[in-house]
Amino acid sequence: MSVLLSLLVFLPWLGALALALAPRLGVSASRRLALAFSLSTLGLGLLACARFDPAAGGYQLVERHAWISALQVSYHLGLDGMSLLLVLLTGLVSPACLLASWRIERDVRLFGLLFLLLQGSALGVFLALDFFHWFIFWEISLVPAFFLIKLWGGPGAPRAAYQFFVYTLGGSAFMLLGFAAIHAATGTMDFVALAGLGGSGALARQLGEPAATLVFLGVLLGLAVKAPLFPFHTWLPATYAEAPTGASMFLTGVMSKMGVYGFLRILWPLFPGHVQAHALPLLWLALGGVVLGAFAALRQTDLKRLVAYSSVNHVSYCLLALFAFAAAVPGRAYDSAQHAAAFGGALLQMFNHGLSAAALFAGVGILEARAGGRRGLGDFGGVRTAAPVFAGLCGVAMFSSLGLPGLNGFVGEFLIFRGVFGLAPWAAAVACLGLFATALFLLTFWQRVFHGPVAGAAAGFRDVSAVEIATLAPLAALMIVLGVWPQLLLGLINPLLLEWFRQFAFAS
Amino acid sequence: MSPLHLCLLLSTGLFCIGLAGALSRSNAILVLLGIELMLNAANLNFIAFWRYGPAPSAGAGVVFVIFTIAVAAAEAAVGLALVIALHRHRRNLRLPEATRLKG
Amino acid sequence: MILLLALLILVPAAAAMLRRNLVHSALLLVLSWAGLAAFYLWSGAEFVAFAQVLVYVGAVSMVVLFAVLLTRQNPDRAAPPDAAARLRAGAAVLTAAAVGAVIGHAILATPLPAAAGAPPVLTVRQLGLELMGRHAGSLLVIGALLTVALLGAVVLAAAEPGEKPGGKP
Amino acid sequence: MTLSVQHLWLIPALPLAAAAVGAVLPRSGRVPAASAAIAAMGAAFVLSCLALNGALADPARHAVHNFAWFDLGHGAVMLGWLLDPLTAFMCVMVTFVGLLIFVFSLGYMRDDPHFARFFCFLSLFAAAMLGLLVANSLLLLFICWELVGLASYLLIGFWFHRPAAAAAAKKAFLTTRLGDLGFLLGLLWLYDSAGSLLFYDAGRGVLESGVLAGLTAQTVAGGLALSTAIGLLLFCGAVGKSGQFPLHVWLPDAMEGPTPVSALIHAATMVAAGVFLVARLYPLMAADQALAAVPVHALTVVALIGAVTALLGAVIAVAQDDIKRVLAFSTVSQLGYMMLALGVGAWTAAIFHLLTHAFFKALLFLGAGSVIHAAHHEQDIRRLGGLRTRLPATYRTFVIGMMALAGVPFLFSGFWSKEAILHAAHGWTVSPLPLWAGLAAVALTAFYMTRLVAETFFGSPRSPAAAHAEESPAVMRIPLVLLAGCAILLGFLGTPAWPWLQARLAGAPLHGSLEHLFEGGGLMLLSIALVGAGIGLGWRFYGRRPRASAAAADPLAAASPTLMAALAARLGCDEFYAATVGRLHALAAAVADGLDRWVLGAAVSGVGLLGQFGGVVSRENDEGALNGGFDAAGAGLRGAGRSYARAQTGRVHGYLRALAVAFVVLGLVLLAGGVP
Repeated sequence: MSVLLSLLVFLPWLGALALALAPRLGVSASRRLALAFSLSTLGLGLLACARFDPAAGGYQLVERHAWISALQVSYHLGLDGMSLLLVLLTGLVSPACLLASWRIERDVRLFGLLFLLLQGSALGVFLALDFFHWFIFWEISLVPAFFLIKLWGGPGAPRAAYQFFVYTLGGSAFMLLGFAAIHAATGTMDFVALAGLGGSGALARQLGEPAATLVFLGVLLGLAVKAPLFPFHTWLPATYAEAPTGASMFLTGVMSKMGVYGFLRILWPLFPGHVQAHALPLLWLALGGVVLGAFAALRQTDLKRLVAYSSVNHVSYCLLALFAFAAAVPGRAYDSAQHAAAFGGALLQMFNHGLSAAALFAGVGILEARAGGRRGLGDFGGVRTAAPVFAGLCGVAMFSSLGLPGLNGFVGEFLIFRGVFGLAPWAAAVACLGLFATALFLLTFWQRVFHGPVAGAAAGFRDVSAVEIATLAPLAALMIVLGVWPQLLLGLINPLLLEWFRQFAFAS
Repeated sequence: MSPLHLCLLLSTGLFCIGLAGALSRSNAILVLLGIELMLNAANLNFIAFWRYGPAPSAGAGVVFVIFTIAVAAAEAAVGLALVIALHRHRRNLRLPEATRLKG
Repeated sequence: MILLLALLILVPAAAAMLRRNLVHSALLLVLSWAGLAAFYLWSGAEFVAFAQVLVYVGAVSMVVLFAVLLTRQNPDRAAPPDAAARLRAGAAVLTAAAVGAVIGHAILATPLPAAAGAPPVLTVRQLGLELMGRHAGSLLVIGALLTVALLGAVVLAAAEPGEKPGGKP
Repeated sequence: MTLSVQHLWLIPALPLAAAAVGAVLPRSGRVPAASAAIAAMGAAFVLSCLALNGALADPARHAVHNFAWFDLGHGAVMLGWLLDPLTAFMCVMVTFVGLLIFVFSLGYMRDDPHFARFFCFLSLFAAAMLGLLVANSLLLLFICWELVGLASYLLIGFWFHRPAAAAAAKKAFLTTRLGDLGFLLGLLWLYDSAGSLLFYDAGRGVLESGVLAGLTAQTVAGGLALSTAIGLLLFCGAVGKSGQFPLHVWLPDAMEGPTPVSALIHAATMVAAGVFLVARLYPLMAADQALAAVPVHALTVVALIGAVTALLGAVIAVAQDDIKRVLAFSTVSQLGYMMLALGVGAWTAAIFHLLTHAFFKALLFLGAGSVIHAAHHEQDIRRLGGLRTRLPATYRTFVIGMMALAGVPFLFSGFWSKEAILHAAHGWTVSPLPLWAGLAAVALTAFYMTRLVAETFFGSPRSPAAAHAEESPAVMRIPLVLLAGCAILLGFLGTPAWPWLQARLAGAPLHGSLEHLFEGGGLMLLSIALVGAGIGLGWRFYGRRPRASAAAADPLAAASPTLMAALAARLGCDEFYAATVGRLHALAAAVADGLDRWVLGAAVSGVGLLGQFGGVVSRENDEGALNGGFDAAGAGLRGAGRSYARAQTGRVHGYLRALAVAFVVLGLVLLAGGVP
């Protein structure tokens, strides 16, 4: 049995331990050590990618050991296309976050330690297949995130951190209750076993009504807060805005994917009937996120808040695709091409948004650092004149976020729209509004900050340093590569799509 | 009165002595020792049930006692270290006065 | 026999709790612990008895004595028992008596098997297999706990850097 | 020698490679960047000619090469290349005009510090445009469509340090994107109903009869045929890109870019992409023509939009004073012509006009660029004048371009292509409006072009810049001369007597005879008369008595000040949009933002409901009132915690005692309740 997945999860934690045990480690050495451990995820992720057989389907590289026999809990890790995608994303974004935090001088060791903890727990969430430790990872991730925000954030950070913590913890509490009920009814918390029960409808029968609906809503709430699904996103703008750049990048790039992942890994397989029954209101909520998120971004003057709202908008596209698929189920024959497009698009969008949003936050972080903490829309002007390379890298991220063909954002959004249009045409039409508003606010941002005569904090603006290039350039390069050659990722998830299709199509 | 009853009563007595000591004395060391006595009473119970209990098992009682002794030893070590630290900070060991950790 | 043992255990314990001199208390407790070891021996749990002797009679008592000596108070600061202390002692005895009454009542009200069979045989070999087999995980945890406790005790008791021994922080 | 369709990708790939080279070169790499761009464009031109050669061998054939872009498990998303005469002619035009404009830019942009970047962007544009032309998939076309939009954005905003340029770039991108949303929806709908986006795919393509029959058979909301609905949505994209009313507002502003950019992108090629799109999709757009019972045909809408745009552009152009803006509105108007032609069914005429227009409009813009370059970036025609003698070569070529645009009979290409359109509009039975609008635009075009030439080149210089203008270098003059030659010669490819171009485009046999030359002679006479009237009036107002100084009033404005002011303000379209669409967006943003903060308050605390009412308006107020609720909840928790903390006395004995007492109580309760 391979220990690759355990290594993936625990190597960052080991790094955190190493940092914890080396109190006299210097600033520079701490940074390098944290980065090295953070990069391990990318390396191991690629190794897993090489060992992964996309054609085989199911979970691979599974590790399973009996753990707490009284509760029938086992230590169960496994990898499928979706997990692999997110592991790779984590491996890409995390080192970038650390590089973006290179300029932090205060308590570097603690920062790296907390960050590696966060990274490891996110990986645990993506790889765990038993609710017991899945939930442990899920909750542990809050703790380092809380401290990262509180200790290195902006002036409003303590409040934002509390809000983030309380809100997400509150959401998860309902999820925990839900799973307690599930465990009481079925005696297992293993995702694979539960998915089997859920697919046949046995889970809902064993829980009985109204308990099943309550459990469904509880789990939904926990995931909706994390993702976030409109209107549970209100913790997000303040948190993303106040968090230090590296944490913002990780929050939007990886942690928001934890919610979407939960929808796909837990909510849908376990409660296919309930998702379908509630799909229409959920679809409206996702649409609300798409449209209102974009319009709210239009009104922000704080660059970080602006990017945060764009994040709400983009994550909502993923959820839109899922719910459109669910909403279309009753009374409509399946068209597998639309289904595949919607899900494939959602998965790609998760990855793409991770890259582009992280890059945008990194860009804003650089702006903020150069301007001595100012990051208002009006504080800059003509940055492109002063820093052409920086502007070019940010431009790639911005156009990717805007969905320009040729960059990665387009592929995901096109597939989502393709799927959603076939399943719920009106939803696609309404979502187009969000598409336009996204272009509007991003171009406004671009025009005000990068174009025009050099003004405000752009005077004396240095172009990117080597570390900053190392942060942004790999992300930008990937955006272009994936925009031209999406098969690179789709090859990993295609069999998964087929498998899901079989599961969900016959679940109802 | 079976032997088990007697043993249990004995352990109750030991426990109560420990409790009374821990409650009444103000010296931190004596409080710790009282607690040690209470732990010992618990151990006594384990052995008694292992010996006379309705379902004597292979060795669970003994193993438990061994574990408890280990934990008690750890507790004593840490507790006495705390006592020393307390003494270093306050120049005495009167617990009623050591209320710095109140909420 | 058991009554004899009870005497051996309870009397020194009670005396230890009553003595004002800490050194006396510690020595009395050693006696009580030795009585406990005798009880274990009598019950057939030889291994536990030896552990008791080693850990309590040998180690813990020494640690206690060291602690007592290290923290010996100035005679002038050893205040005589005041009213508050007496009140506390009274309350403590009352509480302990209540607890004892409750437990005792529970014990006496519970029907327990009267017959005492042959003492179960538990060789050290069996015990070792038991420890390393079914309880291996717990054993590991205990080991870790002991290590951590050791480290913690050292950290706590070690003089803090920059602090003059005996100086107020 | 021909270029097979499998290798068609080379045509866009060469400029793309040049763009990549330009992107990695440092700022000082002027020579390599420019030479890479020009060499790539030249090679692409040669390849395009080879492709044309191949396409003309069998004009009725649509040679395709399809391949999978990516695979979703359930069928792949396909892209492909397409080679037919339409593609080939367009490629030749784009590469040839592009090549000349690249060469011209060598001179025009000589002093710009970002010379290398300019050629990088131009090459990127050329690559995207050529990709758009060779696409055999609506998806690939859409991708390249957006990429030309990006290149246009980058090039309009090339001098991004000027706020006007930055704003114009944004406006252009957003306005075209508004149209592109329609395009996207149409594309999705088409994909959903047809299951494919390939144009030609051995009977399964969306432009082939089998699929089209399916599309016309369904009706959607309002009784429209499905193909009509899709066609109209796709047409939205063309409206945005080709600057058709009501989305024409971005095109005049796009003149903030460097003049070669205006010539290449905003006159000759990119803006014609909308026309190309409709021509490419003509089988789809025309599929509903056979249906009688539908409320509207897609092509009718196209024709009417085109007619309105043709007239509107020409009217507004009369009152513009910026040399490039006159030409920009003239472009709007001419694109309207092409749309009109498409709408009335003469798509070959539309492409004919597209090709001739590309050459003479590029000529005019480059001529304007030459003037601007010579006159030290003075673009206001009121401050120019008298350049006839100072810039003789520019003057001569510019007049040829003007004659072609105005449709001076027989010799100039614009005449023949415009006649073909008017002829088709005359034969259209649905409405006479396109014909009238077209004829009115003919007269207006002749009028404003005469005005432009008279103001710029005749009279005496009205500013120091104009007085000291010097003829541009040869590298700028030679493209002008070549384009002027084309502006004349190209017309003879499509005269009624020998409609070679139209026949090749349509894949039909060529029936040429001199008798057809004056077919529909009455209409031709009328239009010649209108051209004469326009030129005559223009000369009467502006040529005979040139204005004396820059401040002198415009003769027409003196006659009708209100009308001219309204025209000069472009009939207030921009203001109208600012007041409606802009406001709407601001309102939606305010609502979304307010809602967000409102939800925050309501969800977390439910406190401060009163404060929110006013809070939607004021941000600070909002923050205080609503987040205050959250804080209050937090404070409540903290208070509860503090009262609980009071029990935490820190006295160890207390804890122990509490424990013991609790134990006793618990035991008593259990005993009283009866222990099982």
